[in-house]
Formats: sequence, C-alpha cells, structure tokens
Amino acid sequence: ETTVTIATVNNGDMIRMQGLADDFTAQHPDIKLEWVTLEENVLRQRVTQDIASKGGQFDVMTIGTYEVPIWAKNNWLVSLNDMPSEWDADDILPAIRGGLTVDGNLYAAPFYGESSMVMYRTDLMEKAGLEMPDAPTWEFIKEAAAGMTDKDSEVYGICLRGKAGWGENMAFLTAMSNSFGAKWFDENWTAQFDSEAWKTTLTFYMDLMTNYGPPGASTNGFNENLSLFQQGKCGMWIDATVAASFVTNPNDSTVADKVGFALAPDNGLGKRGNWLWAWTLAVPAGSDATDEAKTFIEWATSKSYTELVASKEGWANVPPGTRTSLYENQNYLDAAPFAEMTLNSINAADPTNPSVDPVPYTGVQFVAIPEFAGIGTQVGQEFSAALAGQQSVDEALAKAQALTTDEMEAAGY
Amino acid sequence: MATQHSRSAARIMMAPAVILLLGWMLVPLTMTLLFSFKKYLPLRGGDLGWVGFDNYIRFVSSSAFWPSVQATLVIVGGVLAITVIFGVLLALLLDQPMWGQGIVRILVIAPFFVMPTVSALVWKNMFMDPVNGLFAHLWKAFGAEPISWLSEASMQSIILIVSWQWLPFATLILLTAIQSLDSEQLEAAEMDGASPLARFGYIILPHLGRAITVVVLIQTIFLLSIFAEIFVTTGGSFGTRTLTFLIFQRVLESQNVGLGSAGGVYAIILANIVAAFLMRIVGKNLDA
Amino acid sequence: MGRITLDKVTKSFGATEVIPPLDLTIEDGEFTVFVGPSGCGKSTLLRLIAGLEDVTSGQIRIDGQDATMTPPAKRGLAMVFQSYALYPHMSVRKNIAFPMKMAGIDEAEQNRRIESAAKALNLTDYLERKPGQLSGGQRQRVAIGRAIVREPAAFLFDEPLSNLDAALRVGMRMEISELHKKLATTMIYVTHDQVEAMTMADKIVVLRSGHIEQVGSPLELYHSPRNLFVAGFIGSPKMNFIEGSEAAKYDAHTVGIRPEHIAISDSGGAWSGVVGVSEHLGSDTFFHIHDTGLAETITVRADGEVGFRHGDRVSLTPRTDVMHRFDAQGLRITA
Amino acid sequence: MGRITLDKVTKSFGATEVIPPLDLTIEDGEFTVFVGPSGCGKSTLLRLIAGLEDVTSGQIRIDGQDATMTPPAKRGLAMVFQSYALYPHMSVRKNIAFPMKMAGIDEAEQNRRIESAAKALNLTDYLERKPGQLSGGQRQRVAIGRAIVREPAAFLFDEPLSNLDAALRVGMRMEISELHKKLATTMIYVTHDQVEAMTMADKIVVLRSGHIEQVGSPLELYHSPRNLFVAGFIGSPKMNFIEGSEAAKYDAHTVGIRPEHIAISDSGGAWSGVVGVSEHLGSDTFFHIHDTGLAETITVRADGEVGFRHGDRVSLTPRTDVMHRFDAQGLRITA
Amino acid sequence: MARSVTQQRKAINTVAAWAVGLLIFFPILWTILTSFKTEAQAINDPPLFFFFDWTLENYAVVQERSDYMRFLWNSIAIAGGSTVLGIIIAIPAAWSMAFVPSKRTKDILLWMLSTKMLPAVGVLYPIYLIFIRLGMLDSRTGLIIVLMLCNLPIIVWMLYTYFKEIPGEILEAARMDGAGLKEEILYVLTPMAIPGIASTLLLNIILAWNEAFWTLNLTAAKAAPLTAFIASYSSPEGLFYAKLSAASTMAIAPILILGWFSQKQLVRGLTFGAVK
Ligand SMILES: Nc1ncnc2c1ncn2[C@@H]1O[C@H](COP(=O)(O)OP(=O)(O)OP(=O)(O)O)[C@@H](O)[C@H]1O
Ligand SMILES: Nc1ncnc2c1ncn2[C@@H]1O[C@H](COP(=O)(O)OP(=O)(O)OP(=O)(O)O)[C@@H](O)[C@H]1O
Ligand SMILES: [Mg+2]
Ligand SMILES: [Mg+2]
Repeated sequence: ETTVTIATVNNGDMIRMQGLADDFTAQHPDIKLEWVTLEENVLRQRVTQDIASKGGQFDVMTIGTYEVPIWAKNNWLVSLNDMPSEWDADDILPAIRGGLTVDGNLYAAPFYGESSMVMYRTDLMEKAGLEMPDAPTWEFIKEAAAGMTDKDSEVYGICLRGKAGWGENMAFLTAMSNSFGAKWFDENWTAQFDSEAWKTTLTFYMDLMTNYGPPGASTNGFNENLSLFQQGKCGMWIDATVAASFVTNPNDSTVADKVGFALAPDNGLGKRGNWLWAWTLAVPAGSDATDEAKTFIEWATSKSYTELVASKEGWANVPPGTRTSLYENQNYLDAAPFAEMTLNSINAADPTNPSVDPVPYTGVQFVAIPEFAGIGTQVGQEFSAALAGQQSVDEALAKAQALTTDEMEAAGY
Repeated sequence: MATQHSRSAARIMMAPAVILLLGWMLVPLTMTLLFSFKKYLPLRGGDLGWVGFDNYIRFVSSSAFWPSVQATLVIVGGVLAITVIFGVLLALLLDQPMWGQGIVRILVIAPFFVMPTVSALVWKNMFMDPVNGLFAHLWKAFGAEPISWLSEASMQSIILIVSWQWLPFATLILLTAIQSLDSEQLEAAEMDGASPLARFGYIILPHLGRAITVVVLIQTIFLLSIFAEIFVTTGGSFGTRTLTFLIFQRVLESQNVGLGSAGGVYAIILANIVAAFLMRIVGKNLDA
Repeated sequence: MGRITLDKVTKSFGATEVIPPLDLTIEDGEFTVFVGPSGCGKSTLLRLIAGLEDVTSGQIRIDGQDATMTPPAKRGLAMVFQSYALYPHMSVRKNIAFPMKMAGIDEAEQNRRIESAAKALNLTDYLERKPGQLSGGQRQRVAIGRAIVREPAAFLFDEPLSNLDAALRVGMRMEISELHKKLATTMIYVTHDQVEAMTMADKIVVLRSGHIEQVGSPLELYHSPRNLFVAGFIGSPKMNFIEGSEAAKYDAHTVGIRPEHIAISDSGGAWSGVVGVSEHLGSDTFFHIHDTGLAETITVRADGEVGFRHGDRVSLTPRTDVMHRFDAQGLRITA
Repeated sequence: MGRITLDKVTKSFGATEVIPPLDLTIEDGEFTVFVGPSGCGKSTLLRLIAGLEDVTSGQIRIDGQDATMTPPAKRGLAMVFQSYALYPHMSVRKNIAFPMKMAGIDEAEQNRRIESAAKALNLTDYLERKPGQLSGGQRQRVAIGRAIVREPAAFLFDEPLSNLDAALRVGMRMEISELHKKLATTMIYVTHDQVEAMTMADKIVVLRSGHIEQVGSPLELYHSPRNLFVAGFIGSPKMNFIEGSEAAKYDAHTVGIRPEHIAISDSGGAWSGVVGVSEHLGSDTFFHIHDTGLAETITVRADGEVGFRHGDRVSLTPRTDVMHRFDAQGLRITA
Repeated sequence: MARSVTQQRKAINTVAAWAVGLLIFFPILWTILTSFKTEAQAINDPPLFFFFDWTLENYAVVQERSDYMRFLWNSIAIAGGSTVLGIIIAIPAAWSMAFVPSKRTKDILLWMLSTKMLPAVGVLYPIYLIFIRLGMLDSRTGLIIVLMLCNLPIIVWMLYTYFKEIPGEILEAARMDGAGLKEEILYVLTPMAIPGIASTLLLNIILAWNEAFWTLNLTAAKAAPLTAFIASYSSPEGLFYAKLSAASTMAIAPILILGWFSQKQLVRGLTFGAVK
C-alpha cells in the first residue's frame, strides 16, 4: 500500500473532492490518501517551503498558475506529458493549458479554472434605470455604482477586493491596471508605479470604493465580498468567475435569482480588467510515489470526476473552467447560467500579453517571477492602507515604487 | 549540600539540559548567521554565494525596517501596559469576598487556554468584522457607523486581542501575589491610619513589584514572537508588521532566506537588548 | 488616657462562639498580659480591642467613650504584631514615619519623633536599612518604634517575642518592661509563655476557651490560683498534683505542691521515691522522682549543689503551708 | 562502636575560614553537646562529622578508621535535623523504614525494628499517619525513630528542639536524655540553648567562631569556666561581671559572680544599689539592680518571697567563695 | 482582614466581578453558542443569544470533513510527549540548580530563558533543513523534540522554583539514610514535588498544545495536531461562522476542560516562583 499525501486549499471544490475520494480508493485499494487541508496563504507558504528545501512531504500539491511556470523552470515538478490518452489533455482550455506548459511540457493538471467578471444585481440595475451591457466600461461601472448605492439600507454600489495580498487586492488591481494601460515593469524590469497609468488606476479604484463601497473594504477579500453579495449588500461585484455558482445558489444566497453577469470592464484600450487563474494539481519532483500521485491526479481532473460530482451534487457544482467539453455539455449549460460568460472571460485573458504595452513577463494578474509574491503582498499592503485612509494615493504609489525597486535590486535584476 | 561528590553529580545532571539547549540555540543560530552572509534564494536555485553584509544593509535600509521595530515595541508595550494595569485591578476585585469566586476565576482564566490562531479567528470574524461582527451590530444598535477595526484601528485591535489572551496570566499571578501578602501588614497599615487608597499605594503595589516583574518578563518573551494573531487578522497590513512578521515575509513570502536570516539576526539582537534590560531588573528580583 | 473597658463583649465566627460574654477593665497605665493555651482566643480578644475584628455583641469603651464602631485607625491604639508586619519595601525610617505620614504630621515633627524613638530603641544606626537587613530583635524594635511615634493611648502586643530565640527573648522582654516603666502607657500583651506573663505583667488575665479563668497580679496567681487550670498553667516547672488518699488527708480532692516547695533528702521526709532524670542547671537541679505512689512523677527543685543520682532512693518533704487544695470541681478550697 | 575523632579539621567556605584547625575526641557512648552563639560553626562541625560537607583539611576518624572521604550514608551515623526533615509523602512507617529499605534489609527485620522503635517512642498508634498529621513532638519522635532503626554508631542532633514550644521542649529534652540512658550510644547534640546543654550533656563543647573555648562536664563549666566567654555563656541569668577597683580588690582584672550567689537585703551588704526591673516568677525573683557603681546592672536572684520594689535602695552580699576571677585577657585565674 | 464584610458590599463585589468575568469569557461563550447555530442564525442581526434552534449539524460537518480524532490524538501525543520528556530532562537540571547552587546558577537559568527569545521564523529554514536531513518532517517524534526544547527553559525554571521551596535538609536526611543520588531524586524529591511537577506539566501541556508555528510548519498529514486542524478552517470560501465556531470549539475544548479542572495547580504553576 502506498500513501499519497495531498496538500489542498480549503475551498469548496477541494473539500468536495475530499468527500468523494472514496470513489478513488475503491478503484485503487492499494493507494492510501492523506489530506492536508490548509488555508490558501498557509498552504502556499507550506508547499513553497517544502519544495524549495526539498522536504518531500507531499506527493500532490495544489498550486496556482503563478507557481507552475516558476517551479517547472527549477525542475521541481514532474512532467505530466505521459498522462494516459483517456485523460484527454487536448480537451483542456487552451488559455489554461498554455499557462501550465513550459517548454512544451505540461507540469500541472487544472482542477478548476477561473477568470473574473462583473456580477451585478439585476433588480437594483432596474431600479437605477440602467442596463448592463455585456462588455461594460469602467465609466459605466462607476455610473451604475452611483445609481445603486443606498447606504441607509446598507446597499453599496460596488464591492471590490481591498484586503492586502498578492492574491487578494493585487490580483484585482493588477488586472484592472492592465485595462488602464498600466504595467508592473517595463522591458528593463524597472518598476512602473510612478507612471501616470497606475495613478489613474488607483485613483479610480479609490474613488469607486470610498464613494460606493462598503465600510471596512480594506479588509475585504473574496470571502468577505461573497458574503456581502449573498446578503444583498452589493450592487456589483467584480471577482472570480467561480463565485457565480455561489451567488446563484439559493441555499446560500438571498439574491440567487437576481444576479446578472458581464465581462470585466475595459477602458477602450484593448485590454479588459479580468484575470486568469487555475488551481492545479502537480507532482513535486521529490515525491516517492510519483506514479500513484499521477493516478490520483488523473482521477481528480478527469471528465469522469466531473460526472461523478454532477451525479452527486448536481451539474452546477462541478469544477468549472478547465475543459472545453464541459462547455459543450448541455446539462451543464442548463444548470449554470453563468457558463458562457465564464468561458468568454477565460478566453478574453491573455497571460502572455497582459498589458497594453509589451512587458517582459507573463501573467495577467501576477508577474511570473519568484519575487512577485513577496513584492505583491507588500505593495498590496500599501494600497490597502491607502484604501483605509491611512495614506494618500501618491504616498502609496511612491512606497510601492520604492519597495519594488528595492526588492528587484535584491533579487539581482 | 556542597560536597565534592554532589557538585560533580550536579554538573552531570545539568549536562543534558544545557547541552540540548546549547545545541538548540547554536546549530540554527550558526546556520542563520551563515545564510545571512549569502545570497540564498531557494526559488532561484538556492545558495548563490557570499555577499558580505549586503543582506544586513538591505534589511535595515528597507523602508519597512524601522516601522516594524516600532510596531513590535508598541505591541509589546501596549499589551504589557494593559495586562499589568487591568491585571492589578482585576486581581484586586477578585481578591474581595464574593459569591461564586471559583467560577469567576474559571471565567477569567479561560482565554489563556485558547490557541492564538483560534482567538485571532474568532475576534476577527465574529467581533471585529465591520459588517457581521458583533461590534458592528452593537455600534449600529447605538446608531453609530461600524468601525472597520482591523484597518482603521489595526494596532489597537491587535493589542486588544493579544491583551485578552494574556490578561488571565497577569491577573492570576497578581492575584496570587496579593493573596500572599501578609494580612498583618495590611492590618498594621490600617492601624496606622492608612486609607484603602493609601494601603493600595503604599503596601499592596510595592508588594506586587516582584510579581509584576515576572509578568513583564514572561510576557515579553512570548510577545516578542507573536505571529498567529497578526498573520490571521491583518496579515501585516496597516502598520502592524512586526519585526517577526517582516522576517516571515522575507523568508517565506519572498523566499529570500539570506535577507530573512539577516533580519533574524537583528531580531535576536533586539530581543537581547530587551532581555538584557529585563534580566537586569528580574535577576535582582529573582532570589530576593 | 488609656482605660479600656470591655462590656459583655462576645465574638462568634460564623456559628462558633469564640468569646462568650466577657467583661474586663484595663486601667490606665497598666501592663496587662493575656495568657492561655493556643487557640483560647487571646489574639481574637486583642483584635477586638484594636478594632480589627467587629464584636458580635457588647461594647468596647476607651476612656469611657464608646469605641465599638470606631475604625481601628481612630481608636488611638498602636499594635505590634507577632510577625512585626513591617513594610518590607520601606526603610526603617519610612516604616516608623508611616503612621505619622498618614496622620499628616509635618516633616519636622516627624523627624523629631523618629530621632527620639530611634535613640530610645537603639536604632539610630539602622534607620536607612530595609527590614530584610535587620536581625529579629532589631525588627522587633522597629515595630515598637512605629507604634511609639503615634503616641497612642495604649499599646497592643500580640506575641511579639515568639519569633525570637531564647536569649534575645529575655533581652527584649526586659526592654519592653523598661519601655513601659518609661512611658507609663497602657499596654496589653498577649503571650502563651507563662514566664513572660509572670515577669512582665502588672495584671495577668488567664484565658481558657474564651473564658477568663482568673485576673490578678502575677504573684496572686502564683500564690492563690483559683483553680487547677491556673495552678497548672502558672509556674515552672509545673506544680505537682496529687490525688487520692494523700489528698484526702488534707480534706481535698487534689492537692498541688510546687517543685520549689518540696525538700529532698536522704531520709526522714513524708514521701519517698526513686530519682529518675535529674537536670543540672548549675544554679538549680530539677529531680524527677518516680515510684512515689502519689503521681507518675514528682518534680522537685533543689539548689545547685545537691547531688543525688539516677536510681537513688530519696525522701521528700513538702511544705504543707504553701500547699494548694482543690475540690472535685478543680476549684480552690480557701478555708 | 562510636568513638569519633577530629584531627586538625578545618573548613572554609570560599575564602572565609569557618572552622580553624580543630581537634576533638568524642568517646563512645558519650552525650556531647556543642553550644555556642549563632553562627559560631556548630552546624558546620556537625555536618562535617556527618559527611554532608567536605572538610577543607584534616581528618575525621570513626572508631579509629579514617572516614574523611566516606560518603554520609556509609559512615554509620544517623542525624536528626532541626526541621526533622521527615518525608512528607510517606507514612510514619515508611519514614522509619526508609533507611532500612536503602540498606536492603529484609521486610521482616524491617518490621521488627519498626515495631520496637515505635513502642519505645510511643508511636505505635501513629504508624499509618503522614507527618503532616502529627504534632511537633510526635514528628520529633518519628525523626528519632528513623535514626534509631539504623542502629547507628552515633546520633547527631542539630537543634532538634528549637522548633517546639517551651512546654514541649522540656518534655522532649527529658525523652532524649532517657533514650540516651537506654541506648548508651554516642550522641552529638547541637544547641544554642545553654539550659539544654546543661541538662542533657555528659560533655559540653563550647564554641566561638569555630574555636573550642572549653570542653567539660556541665558542672565543670558552671563552676570553673575557663574564660569570660564561657562564664557568660553558661548559667541563666547571666553571670555578673565587675571590673575596675572592685575587681582589683580580688587581684583580678574582672570578677564574675552569678546572680544566685548574691544575697539581697535591706542593709548590711558589701554593695548597694537601686532596684530597677524585677521579674517575679513566683518561685524566684530576679532583681536588676542599678547604680551600684560596679557595672551597669547587677542581676540578683532571690527566692520567691522577697519583696523589694522598683526604686528601693538595697544592699547586696556576694558569696566570695564562689566568685570567679579573670585576668586582662579574660582567662580564669586559678590560683 | 477578617472583619465581617457587609452583605451589601459583598453583593456589589459579586456583581462587579461576575460582570467582568463574563465580559472576559464572552468571546469564548459566543463562539460556543455560535457553533450550535445555523449559518444564517450565526450572522443574524440582531445577534441571537440563547433563543435559536440549537443544532449539532456544524459539528457533524466538521467531523465529516476532517478526522478530528486524529488531530486530537496528535495534539495529545505531542503536547504530552514533549512535556513529559522535558520534565525528565529538567528534573536533574533543576535539582542541580536548586540544591547545589553555584555562582553561575542564576546566569545559566537566565541564559536558558533567553533561548526562548530566538525568533522562530528566523531559524525556520535551518531547522527545516535539519529535519529533512534527519527525516523527521511530519513525525510526532520530531515535534516532540522541538516543542520540548522550546519549553525546556520554562520547565527548568518552574521546577527550580519549586525545588527551592523544598528544604535541603530532607534530601540530606535521605543521604544520611543511605540513599544514592538516584534514590534521592526518585523516592524523596520527586514525590515531594508532585504538586509542582503537576503544575509544570499542565502549563507546558497548554503551551505545547497552543504552539502554532512549529506544529504547522513541520507537519503535513501524519503528525498534524489541532493547530493544523484549525488552519484548514480559517477564511474558507463564504461565510461559515457557525462551522468556524464549531471547529474552534473542538480545538480548544480539551485544553479548556483540562485547564478548568486543574486551575488550582495551574495558578500555582503560573507564578514562576514570583510569589511564595
Ligand atoms: N477568622 C476566623 N474564623 C474562624 N475561626 C477563627 C478565626 N480566627 C480565629 N478563629 C478561632 O478562634 C479561636 C481563637 O483564636 P485565637 O487566634 O484568638 O487564639 P489564640 O489564643 O491567639 O491562639 P494562639 O496562641 O495560637 O495565637 C480558635 O479556635 C480559632 O480557630
Ligand atoms: N554554605 C555556606 N557558605 C558560606 N558560608 C556558610 C555556609 N554555611 C555556613 N556558613 C557560615 O559559616 C558560619 C557557621 O555557620 P553554622 O551554620 O555552622 O552556624 P551555627 O553555629 O550552626 O549557627 P546557628 O546557631 O544559627 O544554627 C556562619 O558564619 C555562616 O554564615
Ligand atoms: Mg494568637
Ligand atoms: Mg546551626
């Protein structure tokens, strides 16, 4: 009997997979699964620590599209090119697959994928006398936010991430800045927070949030905004496409039947403010159960897993955003009204060409270099502090510029 | 007690503890020192060679350094002040005759048993959340705008959470100290015409001196390294990045082990400055 | 200026009555000693007078004024505690100054009184030390110093010498006696050591279970103990008690004879016995005589030069003129 | 079976020499008491004999054999500590059994010895109790019981009675004396109470600052103290010392006269003075006489019935035959 | 002061103390209450105190999601093991310091304490590398050793203060009675110090139980204790106050109960000899 230790993030889809793992062990009685479920930040820190020092504690790691290319370059991941043909690698959405492929080798299997989009309250839009286009501009978003805000009854026009973290507010702001023509670095890896575009981005964001956002937005992340939206306190929410299934789930959401979807806004510069992300499963190079790990990944990211979830929990709850076949499945399209918008959003993201100008890095809402997580979080903290009213936009940008320059220098760019 | 035989026995019996702790201190410390002079980036291939004092210079010259030292001292100082002052008051209250003293003591001691992670989670979500937190409900009930505790009053919030966890400790030590006060001394002061306030100021408070030193010493040791409370609540934003947290960011988030190690060395220096300061006071007080 | 009257005072802790109704008057300037076995209520009585405990019923008057409800600080009494209760963090000077500081006496006057108390108590060299750096006797004196400077109407002492070693105890008890002679202030002194009681008191109050067994001068108690309890308690070595037929000869249920009132000789005495342990103090010798047929042992005090040995058969002659007679209830027969 | 010899033994703690070179022989079966003021090194000496401290130099022989390097357990000595040092978590039986258990004596023999010790010490009813449930005197006896069962070559006692109250102390000191009579084992007994020393010892060793001032039987020390220190230390109340012209009359630098050797009267004596404090014990009265021109106070012991009062002018008659004479170095003049 | 306190004053004290006590305890009480609510009731405005539909569902969900017993067992093994091991090592050391003190004793004691001031994050990397080398990652043994070392200074100090209260004469008596060093410690010192050892044990179990840095960073699945258990409940997607509360309650309940039952010993232990 071989033990496969799996590090996972504590989100709904992963927890569900844990619950369904009996199906796997029934098929593979010689493989024992050990789960290590951790909160996202803790997980990232744990697996990074482990892989960087070759601890070998895990056989399967749940990592994001940010880590995959970096780790793969260090030869820390086992290539998944030899997955069996039934698994059908070609079925994976090209945008997602591209982000997980380095030098022609696939290094991770996507468990679910997401982009971001606008979720809005149809009833409130109607009340405000507006109509949401499929591809709104930022200006329209602002107008709509103004129209929907009713602070006395605790309805806020727009909810956006404010909580510091490279995967929290910086994911949103980086994606947003792309649509404003801003970028992290120019082609010489010089930090760009002193650019006009960043100033416009951040000023616009601050303007939206202070006037139409909920109180305490500077500590709101995905979870907080989700619950605000579910409780009917947000007019619009621009966030991950996976949220769509939560906000439309009548068990959890008080506004399930009043939600509309639109593409992330743009500014007419050719880029939309949406991101691209996937939680993937990968096998670290140090694992002593590589084959069994692959067997597990095959099961967890297969089409049949999707069907298994559908049969147990309904089609709306299957992990989205990874396979073309899913978006061709009528059952799914019927059950998930947001499916089409999700697919369009994913397809609209371009990790290799994220911003208006050319940049030396890949990644839409992140910069795929090892230093980014650290820098991103610190910059996020400055922006978050600005949102909390503790410093001005200029101050925040100046500090961001300084610390980014500093860190990049330390890393030897 | 002090025959040759027992002295050599003492040395042997002390050896395991001393050697283990010496190892526990020296081995990682040496490695940390070693790393701190290197460019050590695990995500870029690990050990990239010696860099002299670069890491040290970079660590202090970073704009985050001094604020983090300040944050550390403010949190430690704030928590110490709150726990000692309220600890004394609470101890005085609990020392009074009352019904159900045992149960009250159980209630007061309880926070000490709560894991820092749990306490941070509970406070953050269920009390300080600006929308669903109990404080928000309370504020709204009084018609006030709910405060976004962790961003608008981040330091105060963290100090509050940490103080809540350590107040029982301070209270209990101080209560035991008050109860150990020779009642004849208080009676003597009463005979001497001292009012209750004078008795507190002239007799009880000086008597508590030793206990307060111990509270301060032990708490400082633990407070200098608080981590979970910050990690869970603010993640180091809004000026709550302590030195420990800054090192955490360098080592684990940025995966810059060299830089983080240099930070670790600074933290050790800071801890030792604080410690030397405390030890001087406590050392005197210990065998008195 | 220091007459203390207890009028039907009782004290109960919860349901147990520690002091049954008790009347007692302590005259101004008198040195009164409360003696009695451990737990008999001596401290409780003193604390009632001090105001550190509330009486359950009855009245305490100080100089004729009802003080039953007066708080301790206002009664004008000073107390010296068994543990001295010095303030450990204050210097000797500050300790002594404390009651004056509390009373708001001005600095100059404070210093004057401190100096004079320190001089009287031989503490001048120690004024800047902390109590922890003093010997037992010195601490004792600081506690007295702190009491003196208040110029109280009366001093209350609760076993102030019981923490000192034998030699020091003798010295300190003389010092307190001399202090009393000098100040002529009322003093109430609690002890369970009858030697202290005998040597120091103007008046001894013998307590048992909260009852007063006898009140009188030391020699009154020595010569005319009112009952067996007092007779046994006062005097060292203890009075010999003889019951049975020998006692009947004197028309008593029990007769008591003190060791110093029995003569020892080779032969010719009324009683006879065998020498057990003999204790030679140089000045005196105590013989413990067995096999007398009267009591288990008869203790005899002889002067230093008498030389009987373990096992010798000796003859004893009691002085019948100072023999004490008690009835079956243990009460003294006076007639 | 219990002859202990100290040969040029010294002991230093760090730089301070607590015991300067010291020779002493304790004969088998002897009851030897070490007395001396606090801090003079009594305990240290006892602990050197016990082996609880190493000697700095010199040799300790037990029954002729060098035991200087022998660990305490192997010396065959038993010690009774001031605090009794009972094992609080063990019953009385277990306490007493402990040394036998350590020596690997078999159960049956252990029980036999425990029973007989318990009987001798009146502890039979308490064998199953814990020390915390015993009175001071009973604890004392358990400590002795624990020492007895080892059948040691000698017993060492370090102030075993100083924690007891006065009455108990008298009783226990008799018990220990009787035990010594019964066992006839060597006993070394440390005290700073000269009454204990006088009443119990076969031989008293008077120590001062680690030096032996005099060794002798109690009455030898009482009658012929070798120097002023011993003279002042032995006897209670303390010997009166007179210097100056009065001493010169007797060809001495200092003369000493014990309180019991001075007669007090209205007039007609050699000396005169004024009565200060008088301590009435009933059996005796101690007068402290001032203004004699001889010494600050002269203490006089009179029997119980003499009735002088504070301030009376009295006349004193010393018994010159028992007067002690000392030279300028404080040494006794024997001629 | 044994003077009878008026009932009125006692009543005021009682009310004040209970108010403060409940205030301090409230966060825990609230967590426990919330764990019995449904998610909707948990965030109800106004907050619900006692009158809601009590449900055990959250506990069922938490248990289903993670095998609580395994985490619990790891916590018990690690906290207990490290404490017991620490005490075994600390007793001889504390004996030496208390009964054969030298000029350096106090310095050694303070030095030991100062090792606790090393910031753990600063040495995580070295320790992690050492653990990999020794193959002790994710093993209970490894954690037991690390936590033992973390708490050893505290254990030594606590035992030292207890031992100092034991009169040296008793140990000397044992020595006179023929006990060797081993017997002296085993038969005399240890039984006498049982209350002190018990409170040391308790305090260190609590400290080890709540230790969240090493337990999280050096374990994965096999050795993960309750601190890791709770780490999987912080900020999940959506607002799960009730489930968070249930998990929190499960994480703290064992130690809370242990602490309450033994608070007398603990209070004594907590004082570190600060007060006699
Ligand atoms: N606060 C109290 N509560 C209940 N009982 C008490 C209290 N104080 C004293 N007692 C009881 O009252 C009785 C008298 O105690 P007290 O202290 O006056 O005795 P004492 O004569 O001073 O004894 P000792 O010589 O031992 O000091 C004792 O039986 C004691 O147990
Ligand atoms: N361990 C030690 N270290 C340093 N000095 C010591 C030590 N033990 C004793 N002394 C010193 O040695 C001297 C003799 O001490 P010892 O205990 O023998 O006196 P003692 O005659 O027994 O006094 P007491 O009657 O007070 O018990 C004292 O001055 C004491 O301070
Ligand atoms: Mg008393
Ligand atoms: Mg001694």
